[in-house]
Amino acid sequence: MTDFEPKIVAFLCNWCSYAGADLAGTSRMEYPSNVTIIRVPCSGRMNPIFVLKCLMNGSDGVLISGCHTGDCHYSEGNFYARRRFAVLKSFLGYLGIDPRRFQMSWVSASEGDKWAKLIHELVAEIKEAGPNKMGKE
Amino acid sequence: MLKELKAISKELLKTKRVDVILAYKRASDGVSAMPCFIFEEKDIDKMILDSYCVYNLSNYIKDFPDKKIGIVAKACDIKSIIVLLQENQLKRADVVIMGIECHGVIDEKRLCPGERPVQDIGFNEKCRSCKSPLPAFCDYLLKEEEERGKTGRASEGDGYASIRKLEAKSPAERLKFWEEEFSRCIRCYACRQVCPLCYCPKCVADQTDLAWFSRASNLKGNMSWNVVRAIHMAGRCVACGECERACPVGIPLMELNKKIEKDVKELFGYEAGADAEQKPLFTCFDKKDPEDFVK
Amino acid sequence: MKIGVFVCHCGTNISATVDVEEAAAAIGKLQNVKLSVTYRYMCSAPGQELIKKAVREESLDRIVIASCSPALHEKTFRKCAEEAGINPYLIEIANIREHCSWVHKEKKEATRKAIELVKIAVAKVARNKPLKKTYVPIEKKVLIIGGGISGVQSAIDISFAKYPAVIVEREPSIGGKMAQFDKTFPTLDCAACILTPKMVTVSQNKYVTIHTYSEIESVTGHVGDFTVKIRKKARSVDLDKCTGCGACFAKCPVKVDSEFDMRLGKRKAIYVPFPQAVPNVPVIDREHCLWFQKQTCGACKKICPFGAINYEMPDEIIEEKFGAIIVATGFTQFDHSVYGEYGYGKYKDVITGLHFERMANSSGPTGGRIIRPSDGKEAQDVVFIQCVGSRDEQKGVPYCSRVCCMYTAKHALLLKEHNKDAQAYVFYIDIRAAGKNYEEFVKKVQDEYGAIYLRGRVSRIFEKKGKLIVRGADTLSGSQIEIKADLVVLATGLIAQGDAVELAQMLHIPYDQNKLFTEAHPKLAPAETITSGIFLTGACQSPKDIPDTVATASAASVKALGLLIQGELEREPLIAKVNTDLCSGCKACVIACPFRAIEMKEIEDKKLKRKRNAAQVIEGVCTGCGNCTAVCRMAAIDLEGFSDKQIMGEIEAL
Amino acid sequence: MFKAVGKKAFMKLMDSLSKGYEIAAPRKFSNKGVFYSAITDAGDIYLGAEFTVEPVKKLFLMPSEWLFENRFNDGKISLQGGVPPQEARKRIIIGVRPCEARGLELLDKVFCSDFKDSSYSKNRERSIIVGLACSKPDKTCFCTSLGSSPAETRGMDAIIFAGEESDEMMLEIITDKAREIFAPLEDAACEEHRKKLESEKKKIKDPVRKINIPDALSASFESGYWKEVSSPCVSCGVCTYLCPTCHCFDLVDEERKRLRCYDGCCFKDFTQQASGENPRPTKRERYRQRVFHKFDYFRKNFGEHLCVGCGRCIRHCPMKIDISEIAANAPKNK
Repeated sequence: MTDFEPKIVAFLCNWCSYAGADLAGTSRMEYPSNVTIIRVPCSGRMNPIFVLKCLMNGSDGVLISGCHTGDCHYSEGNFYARRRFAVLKSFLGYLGIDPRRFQMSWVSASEGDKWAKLIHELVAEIKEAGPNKMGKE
Repeated sequence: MLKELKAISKELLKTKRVDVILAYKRASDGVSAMPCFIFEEKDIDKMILDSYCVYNLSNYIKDFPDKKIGIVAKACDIKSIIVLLQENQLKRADVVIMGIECHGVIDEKRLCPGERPVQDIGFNEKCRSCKSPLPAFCDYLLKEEEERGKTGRASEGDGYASIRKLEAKSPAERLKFWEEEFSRCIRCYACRQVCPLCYCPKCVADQTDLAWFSRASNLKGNMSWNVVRAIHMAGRCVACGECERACPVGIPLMELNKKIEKDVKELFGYEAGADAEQKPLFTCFDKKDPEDFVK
Repeated sequence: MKIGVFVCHCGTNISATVDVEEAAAAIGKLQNVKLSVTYRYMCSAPGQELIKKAVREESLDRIVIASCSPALHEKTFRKCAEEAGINPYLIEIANIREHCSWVHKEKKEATRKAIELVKIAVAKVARNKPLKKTYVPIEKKVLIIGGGISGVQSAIDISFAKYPAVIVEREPSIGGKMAQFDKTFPTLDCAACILTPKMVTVSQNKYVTIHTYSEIESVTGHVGDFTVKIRKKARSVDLDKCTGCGACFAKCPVKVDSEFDMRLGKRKAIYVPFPQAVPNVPVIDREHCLWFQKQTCGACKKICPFGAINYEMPDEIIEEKFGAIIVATGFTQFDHSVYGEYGYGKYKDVITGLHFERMANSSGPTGGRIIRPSDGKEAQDVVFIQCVGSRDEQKGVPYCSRVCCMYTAKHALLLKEHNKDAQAYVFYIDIRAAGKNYEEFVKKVQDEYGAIYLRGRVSRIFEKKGKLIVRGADTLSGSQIEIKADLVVLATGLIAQGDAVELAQMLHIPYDQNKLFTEAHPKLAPAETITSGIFLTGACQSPKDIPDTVATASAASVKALGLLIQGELEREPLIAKVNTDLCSGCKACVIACPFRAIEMKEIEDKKLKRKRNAAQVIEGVCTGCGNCTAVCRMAAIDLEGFSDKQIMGEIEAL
Repeated sequence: MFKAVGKKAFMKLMDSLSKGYEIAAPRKFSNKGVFYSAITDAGDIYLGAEFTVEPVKKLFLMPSEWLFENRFNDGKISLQGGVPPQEARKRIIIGVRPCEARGLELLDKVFCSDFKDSSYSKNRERSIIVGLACSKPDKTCFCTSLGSSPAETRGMDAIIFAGEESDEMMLEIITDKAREIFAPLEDAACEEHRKKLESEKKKIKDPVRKINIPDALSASFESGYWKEVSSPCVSCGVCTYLCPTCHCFDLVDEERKRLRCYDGCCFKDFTQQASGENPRPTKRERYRQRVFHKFDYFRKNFGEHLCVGCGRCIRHCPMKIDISEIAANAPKNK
């Protein structure tokens, strides 16, 4: 699986994680280009079906990233998201979908380094997990 | 119990306390039961009560908007009524719940072909982990003539044995298992239609303006539908087992619902249908909710 | 649909790692893309000109800019689009700098990803809808809850801008706790002398209305349009007729402990709490008044030359509309009876700081003498105990009340000034004197006024031969010490008002585990709450001394004024919308909305030919977080600008 | 002509045939039921009494199939595929029940008449139907009420008689197609066999319940009867999807593909119009439509009822609704 380049989608909340990824950019921190970022206002905006749709469309991995709990720009959005996706994550695992394929993280606007590090790990993990065969028909 | 039920129903209809009573009658095969809706006293004699009365009648509540409804309900069925109240689909004043003592209903799947006596048909899976034969939340409590004890079938565990077995398997095995199961799905949506809590005016599966997931009954489409269905039941499913019973191709849907039920219990200590006052699972949170899965 | 894509070189910031020409060419082949060009600096004037020109010539109807983060130039390009005659919400930004060229080195890869990012933006913009900013009207009046120093200050600031303010104070007079103080640290000017002029100013200000002896009954509505019910409790004295001559309470035969004087002095059944009260109109305490208890007496009614006394006066409920609300409900003293070892209640001569304030006050119950309540004798040795309730997670509150160190130092000083032979002993954990001239003040008290500071806690207080034996540890010398004291003063902490939670729930503002109201952001929005249009000042948010309180009062006022000064409230149109056909009325969104921005409304369902309830978004309140869209199983509620269609489109484009 | 053959020998033949032919037959999945499946090992073929859940229809009219896909390359749109190319291979379908075979004939009236549905007719042409007489009809069956019977051979190339207990089974060859594939088995056209067969046929004919289905229902159209009988219906797709003759479909565009998938008149949205109007707003209209299509309209158009009495819709209805009773008891007037 060495030549396998995974396709990963990352949904970033506008206020923390997206800004965090921006900071990684302004600080010129290099990380793999496998991750495509989609901007959402808040992790609370994330509908479980979005994640499912990605996996069914053949994405090898999905990441949702928001503000650290307590720092949500909308004060509570990420608390709701956390609950919602705790259930989804466990459920996908139960169906036999590799748990590494769907992950969640808190990255603040000041954690550009964390973002870069996170992507390095994520890409490595998904490479291990291998291509997502789901919906490749 | 049946006599008592009829008497109460008669009273309810006579006094106009209710406009209609949701009950059971004998089906054309002369063995199984089917739902019946009684508007007039004269029809009360159609009513039956036995271990063939499997169906969760609360599914029909949405068929009678703006009507006062009397409903015959088992302990498990009543939970779904509670969720309907919790989700504002029903006013408490509009429903009279006639809770019936139940020591298990038959497993229909093993009923056809050919009639067989109850004993060797065996009881429905859901009844094996039933906590109490006596409904708690009801207006009338109908007990059987002779005392049968409060055991239910709880002795047979919490009902999660099969879940744990699946959890113990490897991801690859689980995926294979579910792919096989879902491959039979024909997208007839019986699971949805018999579900008392699938009351959405237009299910996401039917929305055409935006196709949320594939209609095709291939793995992709079937997987999507079954996952979305289960996720939309999270913290709501009361394990009445109707979806699995209705599924013509025998997909073990309760193994999905119960997994989430189990998780939600373990993660948030949340139980569906426990209390009409509690907030729905995903409309609230606890700052202490687990987040070890978040990086 | 004609989408124009504009790829920015950003000098070499992008073009160095992304082959912009190759990218532009690839993008040009996408469906609906009419034009795809590059330019050195899209955000520059000529860059924007290029965009406008292209829109004109190619009659584009949607725009994608592939450049830096939207955080930097989204607004710029929205404006540019608007000038080009395209709805500003029909543009999308593809972030190919921060998220691509700056984080990837390998040109082929970076170019591939840049194209990917633009693809997504194209897919999204194709599903954008033209949107209009929404405007909600504003009721140009501010409600101030609480008439203490912070409420009074807010009222003054707001009236200064010539906007009407209404103070609602539950006590018979405004002034709050500060009115009870004798002097203020560290300057030692007399509290009354600096407060009462302000009280008079507001009372005479034509922009300020004051409802004393009144409470908030209910609050509904939202920013710009709050509807508030105020209960004016029956004062039994006509505010308009009364001149405050005082004949009535001179005549009143009933004597009652004065709350204002901390029960150290007496007042009548008809009374003004203190001489400088505003309004200077008495109130009848119906609990004790003979007329209300036994239908006898009626002396006040007889004596009043203006016929101002009215025993039949009922509670009155008035309803008013406000555009903004300032919460200035202040604090209450910590109830230290939990500290049995300090013997409060058991020993008359164990008192609190506020008792001391009244005693020290020359117009107070003791005429300014520091005495032992038990026998009225002048107090010589006085022990002050700090952190009573504060910084004590077991029995009290975890936080520091911030003012106790200072007011205790002040007390020690005042003690000496009132009786030069007296000696002050102060038990403290550590001295917190952060503030202008605070540390200097404490030093002065120790050096010039000989107050003895003992670092340690008091373990027990008991009575012996008419003296209070205070037993405690001096952790610095490591010795046990016993002090024979005439008087013990407890520096009780500041805590939230008993009914703070009810008010918070009425206002839909959050509060913390100590029932203190929570600010919108601890650093960047200390005077706001997350509920737009409601602001915080003073000790109801956290313990504050007078300067801080006055500062936050002005801060809150400015925030409120900033709101009122706008003709209408402009709101970004990126908010939730309900499709009532799909809504089942399950209320999930209503419950899950962090901003209470969704309400239920009865609608006529044409399909079912009956009335039913459906959700409705309150435009002025929705902040566009989108939480509702995710909790709605039936996808009946969607978020403009980040709609389900747009996001699903982006995913499909991957 | 007839052939008698032991089950083993038959299976052996099937295995050898599976080289030249695609073979589909009922297969039993423990506690899931019996399903038509592609057969690689003849040992999987199930010829017992239990009925398949889905009718043979699904091998001709798939629950969903891609019709075509539009691609957008270099600024141009192009249509790909059309109907996905069926494998040209001939196909033998074993164990088709008489009712299902009749069902196919009825479907032919719709898909292979003046208009030929390419995908359906292709599947028809390539298939050889080897029927299976019902040794033990189900209590929900009522085929004899619709001019068929458990041993009816209409629409078959051959039919198997296999008593569950006896190891030997009998084969009645009807068409040349069948004669060709079963050539390897030697004939057994002696009298006793014929007799045995006849008695066999009689034996299994009788237990089927008889319902007198009316020729037309039009009189009852406005009757309140339909509201009453439809009230237990939960508007799912079980009856229509599992019906050997129901053939309504819906065209769905997904991303760039056009999809044809089953649809059913019992669904709420079946007649939903873009305008928001729905001519069949309640279960009454929808269920009545189903019954009328089966027992009134179709007969008017094609001379036969659109029902073969297989009993699937009764057997699998989550709410035990019995269409045969409902049709039989329909009022003769308003």
